[in-house]
Amino acid sequence: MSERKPKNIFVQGAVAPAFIGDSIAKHATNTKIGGHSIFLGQVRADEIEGKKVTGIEYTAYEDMALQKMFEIREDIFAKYPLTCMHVYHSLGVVAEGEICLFVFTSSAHRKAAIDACTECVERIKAELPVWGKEIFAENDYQWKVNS
Amino acid sequence: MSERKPKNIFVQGAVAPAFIGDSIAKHATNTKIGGHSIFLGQVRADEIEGKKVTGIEYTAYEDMALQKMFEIREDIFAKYPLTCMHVYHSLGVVAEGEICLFVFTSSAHRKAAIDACTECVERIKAELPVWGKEIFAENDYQWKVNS
Amino acid sequence: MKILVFGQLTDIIGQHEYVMESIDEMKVSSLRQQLLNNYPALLGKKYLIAVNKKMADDNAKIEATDEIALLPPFSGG
Amino acid sequence: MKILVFGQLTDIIGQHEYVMESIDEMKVSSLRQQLLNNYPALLGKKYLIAVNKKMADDNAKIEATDEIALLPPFSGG
Repeated sequence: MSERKPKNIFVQGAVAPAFIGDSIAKHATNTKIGGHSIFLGQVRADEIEGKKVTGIEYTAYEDMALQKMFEIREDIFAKYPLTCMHVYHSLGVVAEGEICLFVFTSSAHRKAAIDACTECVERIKAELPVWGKEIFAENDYQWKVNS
Repeated sequence: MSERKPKNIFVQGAVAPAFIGDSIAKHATNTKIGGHSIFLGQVRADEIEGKKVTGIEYTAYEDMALQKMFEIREDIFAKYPLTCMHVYHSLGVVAEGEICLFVFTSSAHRKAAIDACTECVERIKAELPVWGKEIFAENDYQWKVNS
Repeated sequence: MKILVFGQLTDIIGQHEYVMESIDEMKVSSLRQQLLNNYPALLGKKYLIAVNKKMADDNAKIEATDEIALLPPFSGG
Repeated sequence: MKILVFGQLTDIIGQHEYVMESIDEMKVSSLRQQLLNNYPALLGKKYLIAVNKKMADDNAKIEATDEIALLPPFSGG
Protein backbone atom coordinates (compact mmCIF):
# COMPACT_ATOMS: atom_id res chain seq x y z
CA MET A 1 0.00 0.00 0.00
CA SER A 2 1.37 3.40 -0.90
CA GLU A 3 1.87 5.92 1.88
CA ARG A 4 -0.89 8.47 2.18
CA LYS A 5 0.05 12.14 2.23
CA PRO A 6 -1.88 15.25 3.30
CA LYS A 7 -4.45 16.15 0.65
CA ASN A 8 -5.96 19.56 0.17
CA ILE A 9 -9.50 19.70 1.53
CA PHE A 10 -10.15 23.40 0.98
CA VAL A 11 -12.24 24.81 -1.82
CA GLN A 12 -12.96 28.48 -2.51
CA GLY A 13 -16.60 29.26 -1.84
CA ALA A 14 -19.46 26.77 -1.67
CA VAL A 15 -19.37 23.07 -2.56
CA ALA A 16 -21.62 22.69 -5.62
CA PRO A 17 -24.33 19.98 -5.47
CA ALA A 18 -23.32 18.85 -8.97
CA PHE A 19 -19.79 18.25 -7.68
CA ILE A 20 -21.27 15.98 -5.01
CA GLY A 21 -23.25 14.08 -7.66
CA ASP A 22 -20.08 13.68 -9.73
CA SER A 23 -18.15 12.40 -6.71
CA ILE A 24 -20.81 9.76 -6.11
CA ALA A 25 -20.77 8.74 -9.79
CA LYS A 26 -17.00 8.18 -9.70
CA HIS A 27 -17.44 5.44 -7.10
CA ALA A 28 -19.44 3.20 -9.46
CA THR A 29 -16.20 1.60 -10.64
CA ASN A 30 -15.31 0.46 -7.12
CA THR A 31 -17.59 -2.56 -6.92
CA LYS A 32 -16.35 -3.59 -3.48
CA ILE A 33 -18.35 -0.70 -2.02
CA GLY A 34 -21.73 -1.58 -0.48
CA GLY A 35 -22.56 1.66 1.32
CA HIS A 36 -21.73 5.35 1.24
CA SER A 37 -22.32 7.83 4.03
CA ILE A 38 -22.35 11.54 3.30
CA PHE A 39 -22.58 14.52 5.60
CA LEU A 40 -23.19 18.00 4.23
CA GLY A 41 -22.99 21.19 6.25
CA GLN A 42 -25.28 23.93 4.93
CA VAL A 43 -25.21 27.60 5.94
CA ARG A 44 -28.32 28.46 7.98
CA ALA A 45 -29.96 31.87 7.70
CA ASP A 46 -30.10 32.18 11.50
CA GLU A 47 -31.63 35.22 13.08
CA ILE A 48 -29.56 36.48 15.98
CA GLU A 49 -30.94 39.35 18.04
CA GLY A 50 -33.03 40.47 15.10
CA LYS A 51 -30.16 40.29 12.63
CA LYS A 52 -30.22 37.77 9.79
CA VAL A 53 -27.20 35.71 8.76
CA THR A 54 -26.71 35.97 4.99
CA GLY A 55 -23.54 33.91 4.79
CA ILE A 56 -20.44 32.66 6.58
CA GLU A 57 -16.90 33.64 5.71
CA TYR A 58 -14.44 30.87 6.47
CA THR A 59 -10.75 31.30 7.18
CA ALA A 60 -8.27 28.63 8.22
CA TYR A 61 -4.72 28.08 9.38
CA GLU A 62 -4.41 26.01 6.24
CA ASP A 63 -1.09 24.25 6.75
CA MET A 64 -1.97 23.16 10.25
CA ALA A 65 -5.51 22.18 9.24
CA LEU A 66 -4.26 19.92 6.45
CA GLN A 67 -1.75 18.31 8.78
CA LYS A 68 -4.49 17.72 11.39
CA MET A 69 -6.87 16.41 8.73
CA PHE A 70 -4.16 13.96 7.68
CA GLU A 71 -3.96 12.67 11.26
CA ILE A 72 -7.74 12.34 11.46
CA ARG A 73 -7.80 10.48 8.16
CA GLU A 74 -5.07 8.07 9.28
CA ASP A 75 -6.88 7.42 12.58
CA ILE A 76 -10.17 6.74 10.84
CA PHE A 77 -8.66 4.44 8.22
CA ALA A 78 -6.94 2.52 11.04
CA LYS A 79 -10.22 2.18 12.94
CA TYR A 80 -12.72 1.43 10.16
CA PRO A 81 -12.47 -0.80 7.06
CA LEU A 82 -13.11 1.99 4.56
CA THR A 83 -12.54 1.84 0.84
CA CYS A 84 -12.29 5.62 0.65
CA MET A 85 -12.94 8.92 2.36
CA HIS A 86 -13.22 12.41 0.90
CA VAL A 87 -13.46 15.73 2.72
CA TYR A 88 -14.08 19.20 1.30
CA HIS A 89 -14.37 22.38 3.37
CA SER A 90 -15.10 25.85 2.07
CA LEU A 91 -12.92 28.91 2.47
CA GLY A 92 -14.17 32.43 1.83
CA VAL A 93 -17.81 33.41 1.73
CA VAL A 94 -20.54 30.76 1.54
CA ALA A 95 -24.06 32.17 1.21
CA GLU A 96 -27.09 30.98 3.18
CA GLY A 97 -28.43 27.70 1.75
CA GLU A 98 -25.08 26.73 0.24
CA ILE A 99 -22.93 23.75 1.24
CA CYS A 100 -19.77 24.48 3.26
CA LEU A 101 -18.69 20.96 4.29
CA PHE A 102 -18.80 17.66 2.38
CA VAL A 103 -17.66 14.46 4.10
CA PHE A 104 -17.97 11.24 2.10
CA THR A 105 -17.03 7.76 3.33
CA SER A 106 -17.48 4.41 1.60
CA SER A 107 -17.16 0.83 2.77
CA ALA A 108 -18.20 -2.71 1.90
CA HIS A 109 -20.80 -2.56 4.70
CA ARG A 110 -22.89 0.31 5.91
CA LYS A 111 -21.89 0.44 9.58
CA ALA A 112 -18.24 1.31 8.95
CA ALA A 113 -19.16 4.00 6.41
CA ILE A 114 -21.75 5.59 8.72
CA ASP A 115 -19.65 5.50 11.90
CA ALA A 116 -16.55 6.78 10.11
CA CYS A 117 -18.48 9.65 8.54
CA THR A 118 -19.97 10.75 11.87
CA GLU A 119 -16.62 10.52 13.66
CA CYS A 120 -14.91 12.46 10.89
CA VAL A 121 -17.47 15.28 11.06
CA GLU A 122 -17.15 15.55 14.84
CA ARG A 123 -13.36 15.67 14.66
CA ILE A 124 -13.39 18.24 11.85
CA LYS A 125 -15.61 20.54 13.92
CA ALA A 126 -13.54 20.08 17.09
CA GLU A 127 -9.99 19.87 15.81
CA LEU A 128 -9.49 21.75 12.55
CA PRO A 129 -8.21 25.31 12.92
CA VAL A 130 -10.99 26.85 10.86
CA TRP A 131 -13.12 29.85 11.76
CA GLY A 132 -16.49 31.00 10.53
CA LYS A 133 -17.59 34.62 10.58
CA GLU A 134 -21.37 34.97 10.39
CA ILE A 135 -22.17 37.87 8.13
CA PHE A 136 -25.38 39.78 8.78
CA ALA A 137 -27.52 41.58 6.24
CA GLU A 138 -26.90 44.77 8.25
CA ASN A 139 -23.24 44.93 7.17
CA ASP A 140 -22.26 43.58 10.54
CA TYR A 141 -20.85 40.19 11.68
CA GLN A 142 -20.18 37.88 14.60
CA TRP A 143 -17.79 34.98 15.02
CA LYS A 144 -19.47 31.60 14.79
CA VAL A 145 -19.36 29.27 17.82
CA ASN A 146 -19.51 25.50 17.27
CA SER A 147 -21.85 23.44 19.43
CA MET B 1 -49.45 21.27 9.60
CA SER B 2 -50.95 19.26 6.76
CA GLU B 3 -51.34 15.55 7.27
CA ARG B 4 -48.64 13.45 5.67
CA LYS B 5 -49.66 10.61 3.38
CA PRO B 6 -47.75 7.60 2.04
CA LYS B 7 -45.35 8.68 -0.71
CA ASN B 8 -43.95 6.43 -3.38
CA ILE B 9 -40.34 5.51 -2.65
CA PHE B 10 -39.79 3.07 -5.51
CA VAL B 11 -37.90 3.85 -8.69
CA GLN B 12 -37.32 1.52 -11.62
CA GLY B 13 -33.65 0.57 -11.85
CA ALA B 14 -30.73 2.41 -10.26
CA VAL B 15 -30.79 5.80 -8.54
CA ALA B 16 -28.72 8.13 -10.75
CA PRO B 17 -25.95 10.14 -9.05
CA ALA B 18 -27.14 13.26 -10.92
CA PHE B 19 -30.58 12.80 -9.34
CA ILE B 20 -28.89 12.83 -5.92
CA GLY B 21 -27.03 16.03 -6.83
CA ASP B 22 -30.31 17.61 -7.94
CA SER B 23 -32.03 16.58 -4.71
CA ILE B 24 -29.28 18.27 -2.71
CA ALA B 25 -29.52 21.42 -4.83
CA LYS B 26 -33.26 21.71 -4.18
CA HIS B 27 -32.60 22.13 -0.46
CA ALA B 28 -30.70 25.39 -0.91
CA THR B 29 -33.97 27.31 -0.59
CA ASN B 30 -34.63 25.89 2.88
CA THR B 31 -32.27 28.10 4.85
CA LYS B 32 -33.29 26.64 8.20
CA ILE B 33 -31.25 23.53 7.33
CA GLY B 34 -27.78 23.27 8.88
CA GLY B 35 -26.91 19.66 8.09
CA HIS B 36 -27.82 16.89 5.68
CA SER B 37 -27.11 13.21 6.17
CA ILE B 38 -27.22 10.85 3.21
CA PHE B 39 -26.92 7.10 3.02
CA LEU B 40 -26.46 5.34 -0.31
CA GLY B 41 -26.61 1.61 -0.83
CA GLN B 42 -24.47 0.42 -3.75
CA VAL B 43 -24.56 -3.03 -5.36
CA ARG B 44 -21.36 -4.93 -4.56
CA ALA B 45 -19.81 -7.34 -7.06
CA ASP B 46 -19.46 -10.00 -4.38
CA GLU B 47 -17.89 -13.32 -5.25
CA ILE B 48 -19.82 -16.21 -3.74
CA GLU B 49 -18.37 -19.71 -4.13
CA GLY B 50 -16.51 -18.60 -7.21
CA LYS B 51 -19.51 -16.93 -8.81
CA LYS B 52 -19.55 -13.17 -9.34
CA VAL B 53 -22.58 -11.00 -8.59
CA THR B 54 -23.30 -8.75 -11.59
CA GLY B 55 -26.44 -7.14 -10.23
CA ILE B 56 -29.38 -7.39 -7.87
CA GLU B 57 -33.00 -7.65 -8.97
CA TYR B 58 -35.35 -6.09 -6.44
CA THR B 59 -39.01 -6.95 -5.95
CA ALA B 60 -41.37 -5.63 -3.28
CA TYR B 61 -44.81 -6.04 -1.84
CA GLU B 62 -45.26 -2.44 -2.86
CA ASP B 63 -48.53 -1.50 -1.14
CA MET B 64 -47.41 -2.91 2.18
CA ALA B 65 -43.91 -1.44 1.83
CA LEU B 66 -45.29 2.06 1.24
CA GLN B 67 -47.61 1.73 4.22
CA LYS B 68 -44.72 0.55 6.42
CA MET B 69 -42.47 3.32 5.10
CA PHE B 70 -45.17 5.80 6.03
CA GLU B 71 -45.14 4.47 9.63
CA ILE B 72 -41.35 4.66 9.76
CA ARG B 73 -41.45 8.22 8.44
CA GLU B 74 -44.06 9.27 11.02
CA ASP B 75 -42.05 7.67 13.84
CA ILE B 76 -38.84 9.38 12.77
CA PHE B 77 -40.46 12.80 12.36
CA ALA B 78 -41.96 12.39 15.84
CA LYS B 79 -38.57 11.48 17.30
CA TYR B 80 -36.20 13.91 15.55
CA PRO B 81 -36.58 17.62 14.66
CA LEU B 82 -36.15 17.13 10.91
CA THR B 83 -36.94 19.64 8.21
CA CYS B 84 -37.29 16.87 5.63
CA MET B 85 -36.60 13.25 4.76
CA HIS B 86 -36.49 11.56 1.36
CA VAL B 87 -36.21 7.85 0.59
CA TYR B 88 -35.76 6.14 -2.79
CA HIS B 89 -35.42 2.39 -3.28
CA SER B 90 -34.84 0.60 -6.57
CA LEU B 91 -37.07 -2.04 -8.11
CA GLY B 92 -35.93 -4.29 -10.95
CA VAL B 93 -32.32 -4.88 -11.87
CA VAL B 94 -29.54 -2.69 -10.47
CA ALA B 95 -26.10 -3.47 -11.85
CA GLU B 96 -22.93 -3.75 -9.77
CA GLY B 97 -21.60 -0.33 -8.81
CA GLU B 98 -25.00 1.33 -9.12
CA ILE B 99 -27.03 2.91 -6.31
CA CYS B 100 -30.09 0.96 -5.06
CA LEU B 101 -31.02 2.96 -1.93
CA PHE B 102 -30.94 6.71 -1.24
CA VAL B 103 -31.92 8.00 2.21
CA PHE B 104 -31.64 11.76 2.75
CA THR B 105 -32.43 13.59 6.01
CA SER B 106 -32.02 17.28 6.83
CA SER B 107 -32.20 19.25 10.05
CA ALA B 108 -31.13 22.51 11.62
CA HIS B 109 -28.38 20.67 13.50
CA ARG B 110 -26.27 17.73 12.44
CA LYS B 111 -27.07 15.24 15.20
CA ALA B 112 -30.76 14.91 14.37
CA ALA B 113 -30.05 14.52 10.66
CA ILE B 114 -27.36 11.87 11.22
CA ASP B 115 -29.27 9.84 13.83
CA ALA B 116 -32.51 9.95 11.83
CA CYS B 117 -30.74 8.81 8.65
CA THR B 118 -29.08 5.86 10.38
CA GLU B 119 -32.30 4.80 12.08
CA CYS B 120 -34.22 5.08 8.83
CA VAL B 121 -31.71 2.88 6.97
CA GLU B 122 -31.81 0.22 9.70
CA ARG B 123 -35.61 0.17 9.70
CA ILE B 124 -35.81 0.02 5.89
CA LYS B 125 -33.52 -3.01 5.85
CA ALA B 126 -35.37 -4.76 8.69
CA GLU B 127 -39.00 -3.84 8.06
CA LEU B 128 -39.73 -3.17 4.39
CA PRO B 129 -41.07 -6.15 2.45
CA VAL B 130 -38.44 -5.93 -0.29
CA TRP B 131 -36.33 -8.77 -1.67
CA GLY B 132 -33.07 -8.77 -3.56
CA LYS B 133 -32.05 -11.53 -5.92
CA GLU B 134 -28.30 -11.60 -6.51
CA ILE B 135 -27.69 -12.32 -10.17
CA PHE B 136 -24.49 -14.14 -11.10
CA ALA B 137 -22.56 -13.80 -14.34
CA GLU B 138 -23.14 -17.54 -14.83
CA ASN B 139 -26.85 -17.04 -15.55
CA ASP B 140 -27.61 -18.23 -12.04
CA TYR B 141 -28.85 -16.43 -8.90
CA GLN B 142 -29.29 -16.59 -5.13
CA TRP B 143 -31.57 -14.68 -2.79
CA LYS B 144 -29.85 -11.93 -0.87
CA VAL B 145 -29.74 -12.12 2.94
CA ASN B 146 -29.55 -8.89 4.96
CA SER B 147 -27.04 -8.69 7.80
CA MET C 1 -58.44 -16.62 -1.09
CA LYS C 2 -55.84 -14.57 -2.94
CA ILE C 3 -52.28 -15.39 -1.93
CA LEU C 4 -49.31 -13.23 -2.93
CA VAL C 5 -45.91 -14.92 -2.92
CA PHE C 6 -42.59 -13.11 -2.66
CA GLY C 7 -38.84 -13.60 -2.72
CA GLN C 8 -37.38 -17.09 -2.50
CA LEU C 9 -40.84 -18.58 -1.91
CA THR C 10 -41.64 -17.95 -5.56
CA ASP C 11 -38.98 -20.55 -6.37
CA ILE C 12 -41.00 -23.13 -4.40
CA ILE C 13 -44.53 -22.09 -5.26
CA GLY C 14 -43.68 -21.22 -8.83
CA GLN C 15 -45.87 -18.16 -9.13
CA HIS C 16 -46.29 -14.71 -7.61
CA GLU C 17 -50.01 -14.84 -7.01
CA TYR C 18 -52.50 -17.64 -6.79
CA VAL C 19 -55.96 -18.36 -5.52
CA MET C 20 -56.36 -21.12 -2.97
CA GLU C 21 -59.67 -22.80 -2.31
CA SER C 22 -60.59 -21.84 1.21
CA ILE C 23 -62.82 -22.99 3.97
CA ASP C 24 -64.92 -19.99 5.03
CA GLU C 25 -62.65 -18.87 7.83
CA MET C 26 -59.38 -20.26 9.14
CA LYS C 27 -56.47 -19.41 11.38
CA VAL C 28 -53.10 -18.39 10.01
CA SER C 29 -51.64 -21.58 11.53
CA SER C 30 -54.08 -23.69 9.46
CA LEU C 31 -53.09 -21.81 6.34
CA ARG C 32 -49.43 -22.58 7.05
CA GLN C 33 -50.26 -26.28 7.41
CA GLN C 34 -52.31 -26.33 4.22
CA LEU C 35 -49.50 -24.57 2.31
CA LEU C 36 -47.02 -27.13 3.61
CA ASN C 37 -49.28 -29.96 2.45
CA ASN C 38 -49.49 -28.42 -1.00
CA TYR C 39 -45.77 -27.50 -1.18
CA PRO C 40 -43.64 -29.87 0.94
CA ALA C 41 -40.52 -27.88 -0.05
CA LEU C 42 -41.76 -25.15 2.34
CA LEU C 43 -40.63 -27.36 5.23
CA GLY C 44 -38.15 -25.42 7.36
CA LYS C 45 -38.52 -22.23 5.33
CA LYS C 46 -38.94 -19.11 7.42
CA TYR C 47 -41.66 -16.72 6.35
CA LEU C 48 -44.17 -14.32 7.84
CA ILE C 49 -47.77 -14.04 6.77
CA ALA C 50 -49.43 -10.68 6.17
CA VAL C 51 -53.21 -10.37 6.15
CA ASN C 52 -54.46 -7.26 4.37
CA LYS C 53 -50.94 -5.79 4.45
CA LYS C 54 -50.50 -6.22 8.22
CA MET C 55 -48.34 -8.86 9.87
CA ALA C 56 -50.49 -11.61 11.35
CA ASP C 57 -49.55 -14.12 14.02
CA ASP C 58 -50.53 -17.79 13.95
CA ASN C 59 -53.77 -17.20 15.86
CA ALA C 60 -55.07 -14.48 13.57
CA LYS C 61 -58.19 -15.35 11.60
CA ILE C 62 -58.43 -15.20 7.84
CA GLU C 63 -61.56 -14.76 5.75
CA ALA C 64 -62.00 -15.70 2.14
CA THR C 65 -61.90 -12.08 0.99
CA ASP C 66 -58.61 -11.24 2.73
CA GLU C 67 -55.42 -10.50 0.83
CA ILE C 68 -52.78 -12.92 2.11
CA ALA C 69 -49.06 -12.52 1.48
CA LEU C 70 -46.18 -14.90 2.19
CA LEU C 71 -43.09 -12.93 3.18
CA PRO C 72 -39.68 -14.59 3.48
CA PRO C 73 -36.90 -12.64 5.27
CA PHE C 74 -36.58 -9.15 3.82
CA SER C 75 -33.45 -8.16 1.96
CA GLY C 76 -34.00 -4.65 0.67
CA GLY C 77 -31.43 -1.87 0.58
CA MET D 1 9.12 36.02 15.99
CA LYS D 2 6.38 35.60 13.41
CA ILE D 3 2.91 35.48 14.91
CA LEU D 4 -0.17 34.41 12.93
CA VAL D 5 -3.51 35.61 14.23
CA PHE D 6 -6.85 33.96 13.45
CA GLY D 7 -10.59 34.27 13.95
CA GLN D 8 -11.96 36.76 16.46
CA LEU D 9 -8.44 37.61 17.67
CA THR D 10 -7.87 39.50 14.44
CA ASP D 11 -10.52 41.96 15.68
CA ILE D 12 -8.34 42.69 18.70
CA ILE D 13 -4.90 42.55 17.17
CA GLY D 14 -6.00 44.16 13.95
CA GLN D 15 -3.88 42.07 11.61
CA HIS D 16 -3.41 38.48 10.50
CA GLU D 17 0.32 38.28 10.83
CA TYR D 18 2.87 40.35 12.66
CA VAL D 19 6.41 40.16 13.90
CA MET D 20 7.00 40.62 17.60
CA GLU D 21 10.37 41.59 19.03
CA SER D 22 11.48 38.56 20.97
CA ILE D 23 13.87 37.69 23.71
CA ASP D 24 15.97 34.78 22.44
CA GLU D 25 13.91 32.06 23.99
CA MET D 26 10.75 32.19 26.06
CA LYS D 27 7.98 30.05 27.40
CA VAL D 28 4.50 30.06 25.89
CA SER D 29 3.21 31.48 29.20
CA SER D 30 5.56 34.47 28.84
CA LEU D 31 4.34 35.04 25.31
CA ARG D 32 0.76 35.07 26.57
CA GLN D 33 1.69 37.67 29.18
CA GLN D 34 3.52 39.82 26.66
CA LEU D 35 0.59 39.66 24.24
CA LEU D 36 -1.76 40.72 27.04
CA ASN D 37 0.49 43.67 27.86
CA ASN D 38 0.44 44.75 24.22
CA TYR D 39 -3.29 44.07 23.71
CA PRO D 40 -5.24 44.45 26.98
CA ALA D 41 -8.45 43.48 25.12
CA LEU D 42 -7.11 39.90 25.10
CA LEU D 43 -8.02 39.69 28.79
CA GLY D 44 -10.40 36.77 29.30
CA LYS D 45 -10.24 35.64 25.66
CA LYS D 46 -9.73 31.93 25.20
CA TYR D 47 -7.14 30.88 22.68
CA LEU D 48 -4.60 28.14 22.13
CA ILE D 49 -1.10 28.70 20.91
CA ALA D 50 0.46 26.57 18.19
CA VAL D 51 4.22 26.44 17.75
CA ASN D 52 5.29 25.26 14.31
CA LYS D 53 1.75 24.00 13.64
CA LYS D 54 1.56 21.89 16.79
CA MET D 55 -0.43 22.75 19.89
CA ALA D 56 1.86 23.97 22.67
CA ASP D 57 1.14 24.14 26.39
CA ASP D 58 2.17 26.99 28.66
CA ASN D 59 5.51 25.40 29.53
CA ALA D 60 6.62 24.83 25.95
CA LYS D 61 9.64 26.85 24.82
CA ILE D 62 9.62 29.15 21.84
CA GLU D 63 12.60 30.24 19.80
CA ALA D 64 12.84 33.32 17.63
CA THR D 65 12.60 31.30 14.42
CA ASP D 66 9.42 29.44 15.39
CA GLU D 67 6.11 30.03 13.66
CA ILE D 68 3.61 30.99 16.35
CA ALA D 69 -0.16 31.00 15.83
CA LEU D 70 -2.93 32.29 18.08
CA LEU D 71 -5.99 30.05 17.75
CA PRO D 72 -9.34 31.05 19.25
CA PRO D 73 -12.05 28.32 19.51
CA PHE D 74 -12.54 26.59 16.17
CA SER D 75 -15.80 26.98 14.30
CA GLY D 76 -15.39 25.15 11.03
CA GLY D 77 -18.00 23.02 9.32
